[in-house]
Amino acid sequence: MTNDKKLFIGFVGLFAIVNAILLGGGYLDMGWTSLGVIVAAGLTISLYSFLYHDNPLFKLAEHIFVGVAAAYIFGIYWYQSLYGEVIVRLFSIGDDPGTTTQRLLLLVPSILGLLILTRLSVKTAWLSRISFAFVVGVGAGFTIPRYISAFVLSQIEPTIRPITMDLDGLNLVLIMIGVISVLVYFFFSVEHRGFVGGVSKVGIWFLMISFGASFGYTIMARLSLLIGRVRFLLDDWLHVM
Amino acid sequence: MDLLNIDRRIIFVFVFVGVAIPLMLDFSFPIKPTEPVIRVFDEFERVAGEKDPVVLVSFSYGPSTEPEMQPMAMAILRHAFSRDIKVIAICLVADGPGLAEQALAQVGAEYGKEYGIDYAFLGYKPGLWAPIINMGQDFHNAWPRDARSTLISDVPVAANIRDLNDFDLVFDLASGDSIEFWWIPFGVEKYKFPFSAGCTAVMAPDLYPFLQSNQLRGMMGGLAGAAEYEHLIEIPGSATAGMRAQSVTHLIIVAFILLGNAAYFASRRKVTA
Amino acid sequence: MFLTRTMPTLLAFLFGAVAVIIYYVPHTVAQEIERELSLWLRILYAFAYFLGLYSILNLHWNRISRREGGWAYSGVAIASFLVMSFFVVYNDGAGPFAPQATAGGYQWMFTYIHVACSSTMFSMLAFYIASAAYRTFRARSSDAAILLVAAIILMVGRVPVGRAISDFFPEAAAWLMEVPNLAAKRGIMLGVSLGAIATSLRIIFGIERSYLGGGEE
Amino acid sequence: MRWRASRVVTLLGVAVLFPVVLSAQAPPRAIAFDTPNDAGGSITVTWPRVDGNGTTNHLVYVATAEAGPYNLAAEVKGKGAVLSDDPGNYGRGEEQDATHFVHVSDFTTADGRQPLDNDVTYFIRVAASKDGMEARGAITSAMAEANFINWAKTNNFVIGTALSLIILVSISLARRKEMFIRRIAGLEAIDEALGRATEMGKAVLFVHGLREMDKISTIAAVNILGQVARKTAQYDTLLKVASYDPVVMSVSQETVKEAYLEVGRPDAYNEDHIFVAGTDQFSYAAAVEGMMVRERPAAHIMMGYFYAESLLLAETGSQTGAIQIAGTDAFTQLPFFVTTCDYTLMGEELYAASAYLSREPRMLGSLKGQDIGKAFLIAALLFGSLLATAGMPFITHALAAH
Repeated sequence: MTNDKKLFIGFVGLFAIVNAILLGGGYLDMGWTSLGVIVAAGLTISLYSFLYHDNPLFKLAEHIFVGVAAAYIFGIYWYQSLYGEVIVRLFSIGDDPGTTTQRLLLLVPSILGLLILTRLSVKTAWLSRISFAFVVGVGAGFTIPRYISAFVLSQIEPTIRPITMDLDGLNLVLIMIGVISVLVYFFFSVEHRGFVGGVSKVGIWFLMISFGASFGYTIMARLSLLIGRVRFLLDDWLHVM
Repeated sequence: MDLLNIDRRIIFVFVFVGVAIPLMLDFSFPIKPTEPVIRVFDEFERVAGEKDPVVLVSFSYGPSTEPEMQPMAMAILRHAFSRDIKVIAICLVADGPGLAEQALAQVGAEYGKEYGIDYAFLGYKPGLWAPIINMGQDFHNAWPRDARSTLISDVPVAANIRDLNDFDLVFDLASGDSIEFWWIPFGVEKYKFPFSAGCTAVMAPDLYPFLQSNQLRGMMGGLAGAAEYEHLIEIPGSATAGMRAQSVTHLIIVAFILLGNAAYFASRRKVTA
Repeated sequence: MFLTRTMPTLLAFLFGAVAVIIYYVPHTVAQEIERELSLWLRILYAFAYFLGLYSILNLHWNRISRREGGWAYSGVAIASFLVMSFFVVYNDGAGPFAPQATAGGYQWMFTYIHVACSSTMFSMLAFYIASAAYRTFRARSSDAAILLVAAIILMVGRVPVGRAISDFFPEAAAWLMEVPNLAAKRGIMLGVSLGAIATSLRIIFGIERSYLGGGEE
Repeated sequence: MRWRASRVVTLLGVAVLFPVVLSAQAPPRAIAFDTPNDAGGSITVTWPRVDGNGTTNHLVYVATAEAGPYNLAAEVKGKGAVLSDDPGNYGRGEEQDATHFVHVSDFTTADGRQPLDNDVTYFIRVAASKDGMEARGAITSAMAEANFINWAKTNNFVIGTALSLIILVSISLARRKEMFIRRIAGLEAIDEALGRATEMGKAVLFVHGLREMDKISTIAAVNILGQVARKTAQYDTLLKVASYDPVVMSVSQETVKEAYLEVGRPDAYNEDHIFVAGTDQFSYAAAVEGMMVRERPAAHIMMGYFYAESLLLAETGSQTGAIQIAGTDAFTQLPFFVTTCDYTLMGEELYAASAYLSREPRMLGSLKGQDIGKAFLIAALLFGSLLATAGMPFITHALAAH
């Protein structure tokens, strides 16, 4: 018997015993909710087993997850968009308040949407380019003025304030130095040598601090999620908290 | 033992124990709110002073970040309902509605608020930022019905909302792109409504430029931010409790980093000596 | 060539230009167009999902039909897709042509399988990040040292225990966030936005066609 | 010097306050006009500034006929906003500082709130109210209109046009002569990685993040994929592409196919090697993780915009011993790539990399144009802050987003 098999059988056995105790001790009842908690706990532990190394439990959980997720998204797109926004309106189902113009206009995205599906056949695949052109073109068009406003103008303006002779003024000068040196670091037209090299070195320091900040904050975030998951195992499943 | 290359599974065990043990014990650290969180609190207090205050709360997170985000949602809803602010909630991510409904129902019941009159939930809309443009133009067109399929004009709290500017505050609870790439460029930038947000700790560092430019009026970042908010409204919840495990594991990781560096410098000295 | 290359490029120009122009036009007509375009985008993404679905099922089906190693797991993936799909269509008894049910098998599988798995995958990062921090956070150079020190100050300063140790940590953490971090993020944002604007321009003017696949011409 | 300045301020204050105290209960002289830069349905009403402690409220009444009835449309408590609070629409200046305003878009009748219609004349009166006493001003009238141009966005339009010109001109210049781009560390590593995969007879795994096709990072990633595919086709190395977005997958299939055609190996192209691995973030991450540990590719190339899955992939990948090269403009995720990958392209280096590898003028020129744009921004920052400090904030004002 391989190690994998031992692990698999051992885990399933232990898991069954723990759940039997929980059910027998009255911590979990025989309803759907309790069954759900047991399934969720089993999947959680199976996925965590990957931390030890790849094994059949992880593979099983991974593939269940992939399959369920694909159908889950299907449910979302169907009810929220295809049925909820297209079919209901096109066929005036229920008390839908749509007008004829709105109905006719809906034909456009419906046709473009069907064109996307022409990708599935080699002969007709080129038709899907029309839809891609729409998605990419509109996305690009929406982007330009909004990025100028939200990420360029709105970010430049608060940087160029009068510099005062106090702590705020000093911070403002530091922010200015940081913004400029980072911009210089991402200059591609000149080699990083001499003065430019010096400024871009300062840029790297600022970048490193912000990476450190992101790293520190991300550690915080991920631990919070682990706290949530451990709470589920200890409280909802094992009832030891 | 080679400290430079200890098996990573040893670290895994320490992290797990560092989380699990403090959760089962009871001790606490004092909490002091930081400025971005106080600014969120002040925004809600400002709204409470308006006439017929209504806030739009956008749930842009799903269950995978529930441990970080749900405590924030509970805290701001408690604050809003305790100050008689009406709440209209929406979802911009597909797997958010369950959490939103759960939070609204629970906090609504705590304060005896009535669905439809004091708060409403309109459901989920796909399209990332596209619904924001839609809401900025015509709120009823974006949400013809609430999540219970009632026509929007029959939901009293939402009946008089024409567009985003009719809200005294828009508050986004975000676990991904929604603050920086949806609400700010496609909403705030054009329609200029007051905007605040809560987000996972991962995103918080990226949002400081928006705080300074006031595109974002206040920000609650991560479980620590939620704990600070719970402190401000004086209702400790799961975030405050989570701070124990959080503090301990942070110290464990810092200890490991210092250990790693000590081993690194020791090994280097050996080589040079 | 016209139908496969030029026409899509022209369409991208047309739609892109319209999307830019209506930004500067407050008139109701422009706003209606903007709203309609954003609705269309939303619907198109829903259709595109089926391409992805086909690809994923095809991947697993091929593994099964070729009896590749671990093909049985691919069978599990397809089976769980089919079970969940059944509940999507069944819709707690209401059928697919009704508003989505808020209870039933779909919700159950969502809560206890999808949510459980996503949260678990996400929380595994806590372990990974700890081990990555241990292995790689070494003060090998001045740059690495800066990153290391900033991360430690943040980690200690941002949780309540930091204040319990010394007021220095939370205050230094706040300053790091509000000044150097803000400056770096702003610099990055300006550069990246210029890049995004330039790319969008190239798309609209038909210079960038890689979204159609293949080389330049 | 100091005492003199403060005395001037006091004198000014008295001069401003004196007439106001007298006129606190005088009816305000209101002016009404169509609210500029909007879709209609709104009228702007203005009246001279009221100073003091803000105990005077202003009530705005609207009627559809001059004779009335006049319905309450807006109530402005205390001081209210002045025109210079909205410089995008009304500009800045002394006059704007001295004028209050309110946007009226509906009024209350017995039947509830009534919105203003476009192209209908409304009659407006403003009343000052204090301690329950109301003093109504003269009647004025205005019409709401839907405007065709949003003048508040002029600076946005000018900057957008200027940037477009700079970039388009740079691209056309680049078509004529070769342009210099500094070396980007880490790019040679791609060759090295592909070479090693070939030697070991193992696959190369390409991953392009989660963003959609119209995003710059995805476009850069697909361009890099094209270059990588050319090499793998030449070396006869297996290339697998794990996508997330179905549109990106389709485009990648075309790109790789084209690359194989170009080097004369269309037979080696297999569409099934470019696939969607999962339909949501974490099922995708789990599937790709599984592939990394089971199929053991010799190289992982991760280019594009990544979210939390970055570390799941990179840490798992680093445990398999593969050469890992990453590039992303998702700065939050960069620290994780930097610490777990052999080479990392940071931020805009990702965009530059695709230009550097392909040497295509459209990309080189665009990069050049972006650099010029950056130079302008730096100049604006430096001069703007010098001038603002010297008391001349016109650059700051010109760059304000409205």
